[in-house]
Amino acid sequence: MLRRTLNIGCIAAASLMLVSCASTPSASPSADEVVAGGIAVVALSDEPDTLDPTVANTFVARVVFTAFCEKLYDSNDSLELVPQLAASLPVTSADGLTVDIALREGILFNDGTPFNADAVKITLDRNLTLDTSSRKKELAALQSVEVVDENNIRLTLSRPFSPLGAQLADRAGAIMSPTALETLGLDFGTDPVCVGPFDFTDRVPGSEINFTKSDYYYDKDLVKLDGVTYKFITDPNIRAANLRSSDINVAERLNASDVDQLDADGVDVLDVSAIGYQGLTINTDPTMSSSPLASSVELRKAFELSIDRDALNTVVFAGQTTPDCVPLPKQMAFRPDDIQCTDFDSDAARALVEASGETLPIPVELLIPARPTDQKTAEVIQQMANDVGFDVTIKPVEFVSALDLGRAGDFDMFLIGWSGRMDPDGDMNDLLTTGGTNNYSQMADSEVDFLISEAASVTETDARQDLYGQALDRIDEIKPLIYLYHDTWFLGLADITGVEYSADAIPRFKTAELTK
Amino acid sequence: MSQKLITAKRKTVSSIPRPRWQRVVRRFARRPMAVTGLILVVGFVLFALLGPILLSDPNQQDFAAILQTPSLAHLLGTDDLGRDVFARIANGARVSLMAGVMSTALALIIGITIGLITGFYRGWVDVIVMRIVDVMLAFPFLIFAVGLAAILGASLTNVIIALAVSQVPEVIRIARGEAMAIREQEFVSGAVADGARDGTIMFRYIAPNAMGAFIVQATVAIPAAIIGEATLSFLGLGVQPPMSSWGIMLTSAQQYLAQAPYLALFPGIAIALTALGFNLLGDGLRDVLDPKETR
Amino acid sequence: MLQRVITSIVTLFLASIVVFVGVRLLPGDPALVLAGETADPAVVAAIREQFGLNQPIWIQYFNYVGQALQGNFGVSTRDRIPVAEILLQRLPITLELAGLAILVGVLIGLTAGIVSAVKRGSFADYAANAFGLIGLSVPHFWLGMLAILFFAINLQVLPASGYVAFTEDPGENLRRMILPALVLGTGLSAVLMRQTRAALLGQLSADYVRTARSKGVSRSREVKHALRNSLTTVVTVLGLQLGALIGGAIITEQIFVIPGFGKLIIDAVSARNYPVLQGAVLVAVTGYVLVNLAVDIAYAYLNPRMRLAGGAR
Amino acid sequence: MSVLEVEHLRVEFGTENGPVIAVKDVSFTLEKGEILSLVGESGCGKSTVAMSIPRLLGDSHVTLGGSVHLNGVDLSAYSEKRMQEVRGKEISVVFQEPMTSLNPAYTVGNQISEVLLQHEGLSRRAALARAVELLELVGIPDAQRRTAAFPHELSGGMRQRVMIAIAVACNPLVLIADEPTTALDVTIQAGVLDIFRRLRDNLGTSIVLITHDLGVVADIADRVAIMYAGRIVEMASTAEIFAAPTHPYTRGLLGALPSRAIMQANGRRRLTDIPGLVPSPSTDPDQCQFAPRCASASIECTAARPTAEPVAVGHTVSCYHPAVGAML
Amino acid sequence: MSEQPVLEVSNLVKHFQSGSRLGGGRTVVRAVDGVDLTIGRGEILGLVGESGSGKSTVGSCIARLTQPTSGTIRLLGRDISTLSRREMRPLRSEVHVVFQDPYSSLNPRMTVGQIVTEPLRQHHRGGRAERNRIVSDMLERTGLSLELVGRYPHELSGGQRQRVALARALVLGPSLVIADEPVSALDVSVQASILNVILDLQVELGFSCLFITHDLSVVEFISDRIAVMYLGKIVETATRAELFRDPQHPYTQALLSAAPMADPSSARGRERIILSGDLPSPTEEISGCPFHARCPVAIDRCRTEVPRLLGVTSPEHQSACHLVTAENGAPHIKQGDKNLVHNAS
Repeated sequence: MLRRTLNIGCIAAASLMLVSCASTPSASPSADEVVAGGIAVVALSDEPDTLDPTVANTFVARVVFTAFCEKLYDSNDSLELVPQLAASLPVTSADGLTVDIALREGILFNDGTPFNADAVKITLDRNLTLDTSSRKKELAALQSVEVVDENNIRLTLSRPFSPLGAQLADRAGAIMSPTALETLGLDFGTDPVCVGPFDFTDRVPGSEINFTKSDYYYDKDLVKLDGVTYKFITDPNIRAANLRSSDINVAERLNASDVDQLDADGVDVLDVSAIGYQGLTINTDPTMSSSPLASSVELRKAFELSIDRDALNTVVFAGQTTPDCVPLPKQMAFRPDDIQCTDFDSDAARALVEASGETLPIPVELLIPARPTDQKTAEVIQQMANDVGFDVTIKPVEFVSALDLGRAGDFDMFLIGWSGRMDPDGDMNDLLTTGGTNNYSQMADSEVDFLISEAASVTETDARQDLYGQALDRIDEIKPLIYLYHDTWFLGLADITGVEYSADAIPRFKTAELTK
Repeated sequence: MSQKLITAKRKTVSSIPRPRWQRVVRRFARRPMAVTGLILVVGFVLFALLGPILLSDPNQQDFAAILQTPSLAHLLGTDDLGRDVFARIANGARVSLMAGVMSTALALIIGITIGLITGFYRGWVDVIVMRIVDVMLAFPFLIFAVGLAAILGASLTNVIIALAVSQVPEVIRIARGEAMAIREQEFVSGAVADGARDGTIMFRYIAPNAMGAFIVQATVAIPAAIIGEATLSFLGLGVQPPMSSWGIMLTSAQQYLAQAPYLALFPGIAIALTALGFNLLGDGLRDVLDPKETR
Repeated sequence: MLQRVITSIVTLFLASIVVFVGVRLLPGDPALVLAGETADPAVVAAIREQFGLNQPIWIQYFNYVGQALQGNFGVSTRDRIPVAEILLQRLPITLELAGLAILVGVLIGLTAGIVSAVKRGSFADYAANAFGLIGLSVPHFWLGMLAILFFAINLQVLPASGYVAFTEDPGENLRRMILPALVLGTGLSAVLMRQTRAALLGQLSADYVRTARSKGVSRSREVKHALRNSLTTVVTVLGLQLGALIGGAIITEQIFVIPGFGKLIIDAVSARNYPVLQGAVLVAVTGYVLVNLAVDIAYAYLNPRMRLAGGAR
Repeated sequence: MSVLEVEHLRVEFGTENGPVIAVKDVSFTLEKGEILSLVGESGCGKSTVAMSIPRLLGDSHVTLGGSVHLNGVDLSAYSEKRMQEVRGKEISVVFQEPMTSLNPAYTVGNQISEVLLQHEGLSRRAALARAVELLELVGIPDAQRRTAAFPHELSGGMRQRVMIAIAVACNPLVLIADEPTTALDVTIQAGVLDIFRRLRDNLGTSIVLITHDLGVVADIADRVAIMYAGRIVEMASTAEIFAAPTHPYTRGLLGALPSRAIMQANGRRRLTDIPGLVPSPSTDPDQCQFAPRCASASIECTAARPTAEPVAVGHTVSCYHPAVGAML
Repeated sequence: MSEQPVLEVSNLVKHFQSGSRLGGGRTVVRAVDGVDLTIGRGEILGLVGESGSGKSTVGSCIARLTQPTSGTIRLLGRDISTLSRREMRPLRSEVHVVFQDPYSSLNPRMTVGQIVTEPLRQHHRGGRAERNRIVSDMLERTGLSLELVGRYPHELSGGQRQRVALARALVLGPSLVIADEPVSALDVSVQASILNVILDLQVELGFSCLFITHDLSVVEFISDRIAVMYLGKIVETATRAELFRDPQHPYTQALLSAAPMADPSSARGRERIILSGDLPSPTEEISGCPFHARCPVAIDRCRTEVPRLLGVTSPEHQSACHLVTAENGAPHIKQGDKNLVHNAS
């Protein structure tokens, strides 16, 4: 079962003409000579926010955390939990309300502070209590943290909550040095210290963050690089150009359209189907949206029928994304096997539109963040939908303002994605449940609410998969969202080998080596 | 001399103003650069007006013909969605010219009115207006326009407003300067001696005589506004798709710089040529309308 | 003179209000940005409180100004680094870029302007005029794109982007600054060229140049006479162009990924990083006002007739 | 030998609206220590004559014809380089506008020394010392201190004196003064004219004085050339011109002077005016250009151009109908 | 002067402020510093002075183009010195101005016809036909061909422009015309024709005129009475003949002696007085007689006490000089105690 899911992901990726299916670690095809030491320069697509795991929110910060801030758990290629700072997988009590975690022994933070149960408790308590903690909600089910002994902690939950492990494999499980926390407090992010292969050196706002190899790291023998520098280069073309000129060693999120050329130029490109999705969120509250889509499931269906996901993929993304109609990524173990998408059928769509009795064309205002790719996607969708009788007008708004409008429900349709989580709960709860903060579509369906909350409290994989399957079916009936695709991300490598790039699309440099 | 006058006796007059423009036109026609500028501007105006009628639909996507290099079927090639670049440039010409001309016109109307009033009355009105102008001028044009466009939201109207507002202080300064200079001329004192009202003086005496300066300012401001529109669009603060604007075309072209450089080339050339046209026209008009030379 | 200083201070004071209010008029809640994708309402509220965003705007303003006057511009909402520190880090970068651009602009613009005015009607004049007009008509960002296309992608002789601190590697720093400085300097040089030419032509036909000629001095001396009086115009233009230069720097830094002020401002806008945005724009505005004040002072030196009390423009 | 001989000078400007023949045919000589005045109304070409002698018209659209001899040497053959050696040293100029003719950015001393450095090979210090002497020569009190002054710190009269100091610095053979007092008040004008007179008397400088003011002419000139439409129509000694004007235009000019009218005040005050307008300078028809405005014009006048004929010793006139005797 | 004068000006003062309010260094330019004038009906008063004497400012104060600092201006008996612009407007039909520069005194964007009609429009005189008749008549009187009516100023010669300005000034039939250097910018032959026209029209229409000029020969030619100004003050006033026969004030004497004469024999025969120095800066406050610094015959009293304008020798001939006495008449500046400072000795 599990294997099969992974294979689907792999085949999907392989069919996209390119290189390796996410492999750990990547084998460099060229037989270049390895150089000892050196500093790897990594180009990120954006500037990370604060490097404080308690408050950090950006995806790129997660990338940077892997350099210096290990977590209790990590995820593998199937997005399953593997221990990192924990000694083994968490042990959940029968009622699901206590979780025991054994910790690695005898390891040190990068400032020499011993890593132990106290340190873990301090971090988790901070995540639970700090006003501005973005982790609070992720750990909502966690009631208290108890130090059992030097190397064991026990978590007490208010309700059974199976996504907890996944949360501890993310920023909520990143353990901070108590010494650093004590000195810096709120400003921990300005000079963060955790357990990790590299240690934070300095940060040049707007430009780069520098790390050097840690002397205290438990696996320091495996670490070959002298350091890592993360540079922020927002323009993918420039990331590509710099990669070509070997100004940088690694570039994340390259343009699909650049991949061929880069490959020809001798740059290795790794790709992974990202766990996030892109979709069209439809405002289903007729009091907020004047578009007939708000009140008509049939019209929403017609809209979905009008969209040729494969064409969209080919035209906008050079065939590099994974078209899909559910939020869960293909490599995820909990994803149901029997997903049946509503395929492109313009005749059926036109028939539905005409049957709706609305005056044609049917007006739809499509809110999009003003970014080139979104704009292009929107233009393609506009043409497809207009073809069957919709009148789509595009309203590009600068990203932050667009989120504001989305949150306020001030749109008919919103082209917005979700970065994805290891656990399906993170991809559905709050996004599709009544009153959820990110429930932009204003969906309120008690059945969906029930299925999603039930799935989170069940621990067994099969049962969860089944519940999520039911939820997705129900969601498909209501169509508050038209899921479009999962992004494929491309990681370019120049003169470097041994970079891990796995299912969560976060490159790791622990074992990387520069080549000549 | 006085003898000659007697022949015209008892004839009353009905004013027939002579076309003073004839001379200006003649002087203008003698400047090849200025004429080139005029041709470019008129060319682009016609292109903007007729292009969308004569050419194919600029928004028609053709997924079978993506990123095609220039050919007979698509003179300037196709873009990333298989749309005809030539048709889109024609469509973009409308946006560019509209943004350039409308924002400048708006700025001129507001700026001239305020500038004439402050330059004419001076005193505390002038002090306050000039302080505000100083503050506005202290903000670099682009920061001001970007800020305004971000606050107002992206749309052609808002771009026009943002560009207009950011031009206003310059126009006020010019109009005020003109008003203050012309006010000192004796014919204005003559008008006061005639018993003319302030409004009459401002709009019958001062404004027409400052027209040259305003026209020249317009030709300087229009290309700047066209580039401004392109820049705002480039930064994602411009018009809405599928309306094409040269700036937007350049933004998306940026992604294909290596594969399809012509995508970046043609809209840029269009911007540069239009701006060049207005600049040449402006230089020509400046020469022709320069009071030093008309004397 | 004193009055000029006072007006400058008033201008800056008013500008600070405009910046402050303007920043707050931007749609989009900065707390929401910080709270990230999940945006827990409690967290959003906590962030608002932490940065004082929940207070009435005038209180926020007075707190800000009070702190700013003591050199404290708050901390970046994004990474909690003090804004002053960020500004100090970024300022030299933009100053270097602007300085190089001014160098390019002045070298090309002044030379071309002088040559074309002195050799009026010659091929050099036409060439310089063509350059001036084209430089004026081409958008910065497009020029930047072309430069990247040509030098970085086609020829691969210069890096497309990126910044290396001068202290780190002076050679590399300059190598990376060449393209941006050229792109930014071209626009400036076009304006300078045209203004220098116009001013110099005006001065060359002035009576005192004829006087110089009647003394039997050489052509170069005549030009020197005229140039001395044209410099006031050139300096004024340079001062006024600073605004355009800052604007151009925004785009140029964006295109060439130079972590300077322009990029800081754009990034701060998209992150709704109020303290950084305020600080950066205010510093830019202050720079502009100060430079123009300096220009007025330079007048006194260049043009003995000028009394500062009258105030320029 | 005359110091300056101008023969058949012709100056044509190319303008946008076609050619302008500012000076059509002008010949005259200037003797050592003589003040010759070129008189005429605006547009008659008198200033153009003045500027074309040291070749100061400078524009590429100018065509010069005829010849200029300085002490017998033909200057028209000189290159621009050699002319530079002549200007300021052999021939120097005082311009009309004292306000704009000095460079506002340099001190007075600097501007005087410049010409000395150029032609006399003096050291900077010596040039400055000489500048002080020159300022004293033109009657500027406190000359030492004034050398450090900028032009804007001086009054119009002072500036014109500085201009004269520059012009006479190298003791030129010929000084051309183009309306040197027009921009000055009468009380100041008197002083400036006085300087010219003394330069002539003490240094023997030959002066071409361009003016439209017959009062100035009467005051200072030895000989007068009356210009009309690019030509000299009458030339005579100053006394002769005022006593026995012969050309109808000269008589018209004198008749238009209020001061002369008053002297003959008898009943109603009335001045002679010359009807009509100055002819367009773009053409040069073969006729008397004054004929259309002339009361005594005949068919002859429009048939061919009259040539300069002597009517008395040193008195020539270009007219078919010269008037004889004093004016009424 | 039994009938009411057209214009009575008493103690007119106009100070201009220059410099800034904040920056210090604020200076006052005393352009007009206590001027008294009277112009009778049909009289031409010549106001003569050198540049900076304040003569033009007097003219523009009287026409209320400038707001006087203090003093009273009575036009036809009515005090107009403090009227607002609005209150002044109806009175503008009684006083009009002809300016010096014929190039800038006419609106370049209006035709001759429009320019001359403009005052009629402003004062709502007559209908269209009536206005055209008045305008045609006025153009004719000033010697302008009616063909010029549709021309713009730049198509006219300087003399023609000045005639247009004259027509515009006279079209409402004002009682007073202020002519501010109306012929200074013109060539002599043109100047002659304009002076003739002014004299002719004055006889025909009977207006009074304040004729401002720096040219002594012009003022002598045209005026009935002459007032001489120096540094914001009137130093002497008399009838034309009297002033030229017996100039009393040392400044007047210097002025007359310096004025060029278009007659070589008398020009060279006369004794010349060349004043030392320039006009003092108008921003300086001068104690005593404004002329004392340049006056060859000044005594100590001149430095401390301001002389009043008095008719010492006759009430019609007033001068402001301490040295003018009833017994000895005027001083002779050539016989001053001081040696004449010849500037270039």
